[in-house]
Amino acid sequence: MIGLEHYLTVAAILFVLGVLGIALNRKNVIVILMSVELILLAVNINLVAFSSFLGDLTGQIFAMFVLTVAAGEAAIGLAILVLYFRNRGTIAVDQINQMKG
Amino acid sequence: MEFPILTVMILLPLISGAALLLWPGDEDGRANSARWLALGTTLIELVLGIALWLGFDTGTSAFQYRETVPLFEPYFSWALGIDGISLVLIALSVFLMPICILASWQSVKTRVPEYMAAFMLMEALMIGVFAATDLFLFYVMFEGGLIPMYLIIGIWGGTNRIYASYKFFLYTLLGSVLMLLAMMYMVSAAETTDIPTLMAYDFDPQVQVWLWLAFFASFAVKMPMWPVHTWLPDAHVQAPTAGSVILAGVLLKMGGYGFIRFSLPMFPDASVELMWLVFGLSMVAVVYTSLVALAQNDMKKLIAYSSVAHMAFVTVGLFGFNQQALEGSIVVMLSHGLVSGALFLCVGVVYDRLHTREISAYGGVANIMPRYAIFFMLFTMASVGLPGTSGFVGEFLVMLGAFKTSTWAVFVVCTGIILGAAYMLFLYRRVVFGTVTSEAVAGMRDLSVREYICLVPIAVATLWMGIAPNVFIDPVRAPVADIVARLNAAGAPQQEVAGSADDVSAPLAGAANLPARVLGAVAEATE
Amino acid sequence: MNELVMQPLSQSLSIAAPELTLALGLMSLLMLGVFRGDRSLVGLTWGAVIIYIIAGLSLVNDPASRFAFDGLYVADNFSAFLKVIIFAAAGVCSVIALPYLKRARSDKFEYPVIIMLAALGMSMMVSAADLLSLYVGLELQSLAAYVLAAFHRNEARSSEAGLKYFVLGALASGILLYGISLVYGFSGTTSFAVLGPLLGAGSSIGLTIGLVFILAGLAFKVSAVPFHMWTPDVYQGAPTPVAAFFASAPKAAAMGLLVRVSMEAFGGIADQWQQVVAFAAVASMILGAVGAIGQTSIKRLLAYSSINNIGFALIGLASATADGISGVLFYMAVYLAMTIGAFLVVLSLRDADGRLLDEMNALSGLSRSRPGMALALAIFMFSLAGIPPLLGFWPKFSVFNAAIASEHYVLAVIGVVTSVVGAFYYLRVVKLAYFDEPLGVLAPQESRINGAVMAVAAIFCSPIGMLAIGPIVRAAQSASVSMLSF
Amino acid sequence: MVEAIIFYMLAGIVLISGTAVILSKNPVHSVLWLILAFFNSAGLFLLLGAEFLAMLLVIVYVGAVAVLFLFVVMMLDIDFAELRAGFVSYLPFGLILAGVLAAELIVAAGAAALIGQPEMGVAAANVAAGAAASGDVSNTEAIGALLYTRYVYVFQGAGMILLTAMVGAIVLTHRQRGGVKKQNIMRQVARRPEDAVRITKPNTGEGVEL
Amino acid sequence: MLQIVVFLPLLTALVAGLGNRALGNMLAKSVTTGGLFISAALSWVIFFQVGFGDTSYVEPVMDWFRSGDLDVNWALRLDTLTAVMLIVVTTVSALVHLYSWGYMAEDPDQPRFFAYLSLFTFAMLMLVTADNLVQLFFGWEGVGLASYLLIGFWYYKPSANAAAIKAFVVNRVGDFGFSLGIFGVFMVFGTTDISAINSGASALTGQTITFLGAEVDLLTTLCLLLFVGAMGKSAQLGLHTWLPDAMEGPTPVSALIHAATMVTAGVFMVCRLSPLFEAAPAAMTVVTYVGAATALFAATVGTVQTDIKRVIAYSTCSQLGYMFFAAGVGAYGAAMFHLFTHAFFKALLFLGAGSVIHAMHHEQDMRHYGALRKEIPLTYWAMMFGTLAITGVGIPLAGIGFAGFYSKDMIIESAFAAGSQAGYIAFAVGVFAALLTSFYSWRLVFLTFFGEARWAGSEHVQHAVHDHPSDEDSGDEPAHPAKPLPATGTGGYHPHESPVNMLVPLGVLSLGAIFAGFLGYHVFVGEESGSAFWRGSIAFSAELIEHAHHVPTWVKLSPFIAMLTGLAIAWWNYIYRPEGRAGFVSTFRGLYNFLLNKWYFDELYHYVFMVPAMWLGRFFWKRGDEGTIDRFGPNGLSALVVRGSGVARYIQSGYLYTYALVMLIGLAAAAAWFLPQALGGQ
Repeated sequence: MIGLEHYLTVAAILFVLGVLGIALNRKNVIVILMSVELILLAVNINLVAFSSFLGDLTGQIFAMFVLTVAAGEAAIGLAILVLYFRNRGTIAVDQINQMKG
Repeated sequence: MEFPILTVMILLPLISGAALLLWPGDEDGRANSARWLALGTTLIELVLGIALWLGFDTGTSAFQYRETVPLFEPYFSWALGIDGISLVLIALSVFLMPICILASWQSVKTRVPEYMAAFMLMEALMIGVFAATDLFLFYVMFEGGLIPMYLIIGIWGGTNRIYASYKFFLYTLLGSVLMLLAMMYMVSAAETTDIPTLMAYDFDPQVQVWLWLAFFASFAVKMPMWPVHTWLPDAHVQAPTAGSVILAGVLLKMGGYGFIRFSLPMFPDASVELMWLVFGLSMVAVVYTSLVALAQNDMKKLIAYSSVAHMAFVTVGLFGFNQQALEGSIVVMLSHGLVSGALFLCVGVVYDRLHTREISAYGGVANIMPRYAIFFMLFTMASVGLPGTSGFVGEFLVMLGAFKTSTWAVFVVCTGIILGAAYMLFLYRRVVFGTVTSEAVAGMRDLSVREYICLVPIAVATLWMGIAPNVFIDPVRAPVADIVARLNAAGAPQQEVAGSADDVSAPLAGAANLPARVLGAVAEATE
Repeated sequence: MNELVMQPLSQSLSIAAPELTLALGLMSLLMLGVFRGDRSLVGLTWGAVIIYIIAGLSLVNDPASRFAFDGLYVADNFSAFLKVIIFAAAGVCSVIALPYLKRARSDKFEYPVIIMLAALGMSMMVSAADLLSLYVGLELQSLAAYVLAAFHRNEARSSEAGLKYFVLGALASGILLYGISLVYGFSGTTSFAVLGPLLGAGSSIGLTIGLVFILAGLAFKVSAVPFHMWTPDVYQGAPTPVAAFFASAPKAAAMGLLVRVSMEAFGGIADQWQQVVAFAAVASMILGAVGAIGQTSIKRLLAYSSINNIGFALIGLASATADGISGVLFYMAVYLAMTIGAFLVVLSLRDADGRLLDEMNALSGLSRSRPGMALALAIFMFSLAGIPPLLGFWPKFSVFNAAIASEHYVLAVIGVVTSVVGAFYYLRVVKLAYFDEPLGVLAPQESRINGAVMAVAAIFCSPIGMLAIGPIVRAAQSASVSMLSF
Repeated sequence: MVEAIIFYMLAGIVLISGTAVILSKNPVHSVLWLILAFFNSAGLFLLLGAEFLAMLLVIVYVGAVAVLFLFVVMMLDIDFAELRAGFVSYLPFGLILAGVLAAELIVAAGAAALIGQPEMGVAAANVAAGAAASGDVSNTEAIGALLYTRYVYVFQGAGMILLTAMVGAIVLTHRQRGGVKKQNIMRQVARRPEDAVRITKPNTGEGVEL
Repeated sequence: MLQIVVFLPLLTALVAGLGNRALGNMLAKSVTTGGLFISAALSWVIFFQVGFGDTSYVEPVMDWFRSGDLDVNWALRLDTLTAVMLIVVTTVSALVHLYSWGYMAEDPDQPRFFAYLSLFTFAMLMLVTADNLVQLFFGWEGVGLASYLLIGFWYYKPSANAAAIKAFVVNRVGDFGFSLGIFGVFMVFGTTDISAINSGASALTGQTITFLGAEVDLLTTLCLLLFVGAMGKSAQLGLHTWLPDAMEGPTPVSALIHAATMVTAGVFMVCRLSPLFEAAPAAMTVVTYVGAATALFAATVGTVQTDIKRVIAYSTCSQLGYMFFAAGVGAYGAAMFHLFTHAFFKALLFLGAGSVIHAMHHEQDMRHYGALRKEIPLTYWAMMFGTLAITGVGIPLAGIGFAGFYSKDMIIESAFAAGSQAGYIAFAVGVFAALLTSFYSWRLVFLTFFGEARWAGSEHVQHAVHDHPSDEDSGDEPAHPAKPLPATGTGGYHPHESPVNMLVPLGVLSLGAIFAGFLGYHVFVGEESGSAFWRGSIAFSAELIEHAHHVPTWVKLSPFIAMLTGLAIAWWNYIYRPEGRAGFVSTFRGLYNFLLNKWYFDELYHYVFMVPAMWLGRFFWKRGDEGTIDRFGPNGLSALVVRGSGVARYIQSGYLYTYALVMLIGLAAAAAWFLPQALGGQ
């Protein structure tokens, strides 16, 4: 029988992958945005797994809202990305450091 | 309801300061009106101060002129009131303020309204410090004084004013914030912010040590005591003349006032226990700073270092724990307020003419400015504690009283009278005596009428305080007696009668086991 | 199906009147804007102000029915207090942006609408009684904030700010969500009301990790160290009025949320998170103070200042007492005035050509060229530094007081010492304005309204503002009590 | 057993494609890997009995979000040759850190197994919801019932989020193109002869000032 | 009346000082001098009333200060001791005022000078009339101030300034002990009133206190502390260095302050507190030794000095030593007697020297004198009387002689009569010092008035001849301080006798030098008349006096023989065979230099105190304040903070991945922090 902990482990690894995608990637902002999606996916797996094992729908509802928000987030994120690209002509992560210190 | 004289004394300069900032007109006109307005205000304050004194009942230690408005509940109240100690210090403040305004009459040429406003703010806060009977109101006033002084040093100061102003501000701030925490603890323990109540409250002796140390951090910096004195020479050197006068005259007294108002009555056990620390630092301070003063080339720096030495007398007196020593400390504070203020004025007089504070640039001033030389001599002598001037009575009482507590402390501190004579006379000799060697000195003119008006009142006060100081001591007798009683109850060591070896105490012997006691307290507090 | 709804919708709606007002209002404004175009910006802005006022007035509600929407929403004094701050900040930040937007040719009518969306999100945040409503409110606010940060479209820095804010914000909300999922999974509930007593009985490792993640996510929003990294860059890059907004309302809202989550949902395991909050407080105070030194951009300096100040506010939370919480609220209220005032000064710094100046050097000799503004700036700086008798001292006072009362002595000592380090850089600003000579010519203040707002803020922060201590503190106390008696 | 095989297969693909997302040199490939991850996650959802969410994931995510990503990647017209998936210099440190974090999370997850089902959960407030989940109604129906009643507040909030996203995206990226002639009916209708025609009487030898 | 005596000089000083230039020289001089003569006249009246009547009272003036059980008032105490001091002070002062009319005639700053003189007199009178130790201290410091001002009167002279500061600071060292003594006295007696102290002292014999951590005998400690003050003021060995330098002041000042009055304040103080000292025998022994040592030391140094004023200064120092050892052995009456006579003949010597200097156009080096006997005969005679008095010329056993004969012999006899070891040593030293006294006094006379004129070598004289202003007025130091070898001849210079207003004081004082001893002998140190005279104002021991009067004859003769021997040596070396001196000097080069350099005290102090003080001051300033406190304190902290700021800004790299990483670190760390707790909690 596949237990809750299996799902949680998958989610945990996926989460860490997403985090790694953000923290270690230095070339491409789009991949960072995708990493964010991975994180949210991990969260959703968690929520749904819990929901299922608890027999409580709240988790699934929550996951639904996460999806909704993630869509909105993606839209905004991409919009900002486009804007940035227009201004700077690049989306390389290691060139986004006009401001520092 | 009575006339709220203390509130008026605090608010009047504030209103006046705001008014002179907003005064219309061109730059010259504003400057002029600012000067007159400031002078008028300070004179009214002086009159109010005199009225305050005249209406004061010196026979009691109770706080008088009390006003309490719960304006800032739940944190604190607008609570004012004075006892004799406050009275004399307020008197000192209002006495020096008009002189400061006059001293800046011509030497300050830029941003006069702002300058005067800063002084007005300063005056309000000084009176507030001495008149507050609410713990946090006191703190507010105490800390608030940093702002105008910071501006005074920073805007109208000398070449290295930025460094000096920062140092002044941050040094003193760092000292005070710990005190703030201690105050909070006290209020949470005693559940009142009323200073008179707290003065009678018995804190746990273990805790007292910590509270005392926190307050000490603040007052030691403010005094300033060795080794946290280094802000003072810089601040003095860079501040404009009037700034130095206020700094030396009143601001330093806040530290002493703090000790006598808070540390001693509120934490008598800790005071007794940590006496060795104060004595030790004071002893070092007197010798150390006197020697440093001896080596100075800058007039103001020399006087600044001498202030540190004089303040060490105050601390020794405060921790002498008896009537003479405590009263002596207060007299030293008053006297030092007058004398060092006057000395800074004296420096200011020649600085206005020559624009240098280097001692070597002067010499032979007596030839050119004989009247100036007389005043300078008088204040020099007062500074070295010549009997008949204010400087003597205080130092004498301090050492007389403290002798019962610690012969060592008095023995070492007493060397200050030798070294003090050495550096002050050395200064006087290099500046005033000798032959005129430089063209610039030869071109100086003697005191102007304005400068007379500045110096004569201080000279009179100095002599008055030297010849008949009882009028200045009378108000403080009763409050000091109360404090002494509390300290005695806490077991203040006093060598009273000869022959009986039991009650003879060697305070420094107690120092040996004290660190252990402090460590014990640390251990308990961290558990 | 309707048997699931325990509470009549009408009642819920009336309790949630402020949010309803904002939602309806912003949609109306949006429609108006769409039809009238960017010309309507000024009108919409003032319309927004009116809506904020109405929303604020609608805060007066019936204390008997504090929960709405089946426990997803709570209206108590705590939320009301914060909402007043939020609405005020949002209104002010809408108005003061007008001259800026016009000059930057970003005068789009959406600006007040997005601000209002953010305000709505924040309002939902502080009224959240459930992890779900928390999340939605937070995201609403965040998304609006991302847009606002990048609002100056032609400015690369603004886009960069938006991008950084977005990426890190998304990461933070991912962390937060992950934590929420764990908490939900290991407790079986998302409701604070249930979580509180549940955790009091004992916690599991999953809950603890979940708690850590939630706190981390919220720490990002309040820009507490080590989740503060976005702050300086975003403040610097974002349009100045937006930065002012970021420094004020969202900080207050996120802080409120953090407090509510900590105290209500995780109140039972306060001893666990207190240490982390205390650490974050200390780290924020130190880093904020230290990082600000040597900055050349005023906005960056203010960003570090906000980190620094959040550290102080967190002391109140770390003490986890009613006094501490009221201290936090008090802090946020006063901080709002100080920071908006300071940003207003930055907004007013323009060179002779009208270009906005952000360099510290621009402040040189301000007291000569613009004495009034310099005075205001000095008041804000001394106030931020926490020097009595300025008002900014008192929130610090109250949180330290709480720390002392709850025996967090070390925290308090570190706090006060850091405040001295902090004073160092605030003094630098005053030094520039007062001690130095003017470098160039500054353009005169172009907006009377901004000037008036600045003056009001300055008076509030000045010692005169001490008269407001009583009312604010009492309100904050009743607010904190209302939440703890939950 | 079958369930286990399916789980491991789906989970494996999710993790592999997740890894590939962040490792791909070409962003287009990343998007495609992402889509794969979504699909397999949807499979996991199905396994958990959350069919509505599984569908949602496929339709909303794969259908909209992922395509949006692709769209943007294409639109930005990035020089893919330049865009290698480079990593930062502190890669080893980052990996260790990630390992620590993953370990922590897995320990937390393992706790779920250790203590069995979190029976302490399912508080009173959720009983009704739970009943809906376990009852005779379908997953979708149950969600729907809750969504529009109990969670109407959040639902509306989500609406606001989408509104924000919409307004935000427009305000950030929408550009008014200059030089495009648009029909303005109001102006056309309101046009009066006086505006259009000017009658002048020029003298001989003098022009008309327009 | 007493108030007039005391405060009239203050009043005149204020008038002259504040009026200064507005008043004009003449008026200032007249006011001050007139005031002093009135005071002097009244003092004599008082003296006779008190000394031979039975008036003795304390006259309160006003409150000074009060603190707890300390109550200090301004009050004038009058008893025999005071009365004696009154006449000494006012008489000498009045005469010096008068003398200064002539001596200072050319000085532009005369009002200031006379104001200072009168101020000094006032302070001295306050000192001697003090009813309590604090007022005594006031006068004590007041005379110090006046001394400082007068030594530095020619403020444009660096050497005068240095001497003035030295005088003040060295006196402060004494005051340091004196004040500690006062504190101790107050601690023990609970009062500073002199009569209370004196009457309470005997009860405390043998008690101890803790002083500086050590358990010490109470009264001994107090007396020694007080005695340190006396040593400073009276220039006793160790604290004597200021006195010779004080000769930088105008000569009348030297006569008044540094010979007749101020320097005797220490003796006065010991006598004033004699009951206290009596109760502390150990302290008395110390006093004796110090006095004897000083008498010997100063006398030895005096034998080789070449500056006429310095010779007299060391002589003063030596005579003060006599007074102290007299007091030390308990012969307070003898000490006071010598003080009294010494005031006259020493003032006389100084004023005479001033007259010589005046005549020699401010030349002070005796090597440039010689053969002045004929040029300035009146001065010569005055100096002769002074010398006869100081050397104690008289007819032994017959009891007829000059002033010093009575007083000094009385001291020497008392020392012997005391019977203690200290007394015998003091006696021996006293006799030997008498020999030296005789030698240097006669040496002075011989060098100055006899032999051949050696004026030509003097720059001052040359200046005068070439009509230059004198050095003293111009403030210029000679370009080459190394004096040229004594050249013989007049250099064309004609010394002139001093004006009459300088000669009158010389005359009056000569009378004193001749008759004071004879007249005062019975009064001061008579066996019975003495105690009737002092009437308890000092611890007058009739017993001791009686013993002293009945010492063996050889004891009585010994000072006389010593005197004769000294005279003979002086005559031999300076009249009979002056060329023999060089041989002596070259034979005892080391001793000579040792004496010439005043036992190297100044050098010693310079290297032990001055140099280290300045070095320490600089060290504390540069290394302490700036190098340590500031460096590690404010500056160090701020540097640390600034460095921290650099680190913070470095971490704030601007890169997204850095930011994300920091967040992750925070997250992982927080989780790691909790994990053990949570695991443990399960």
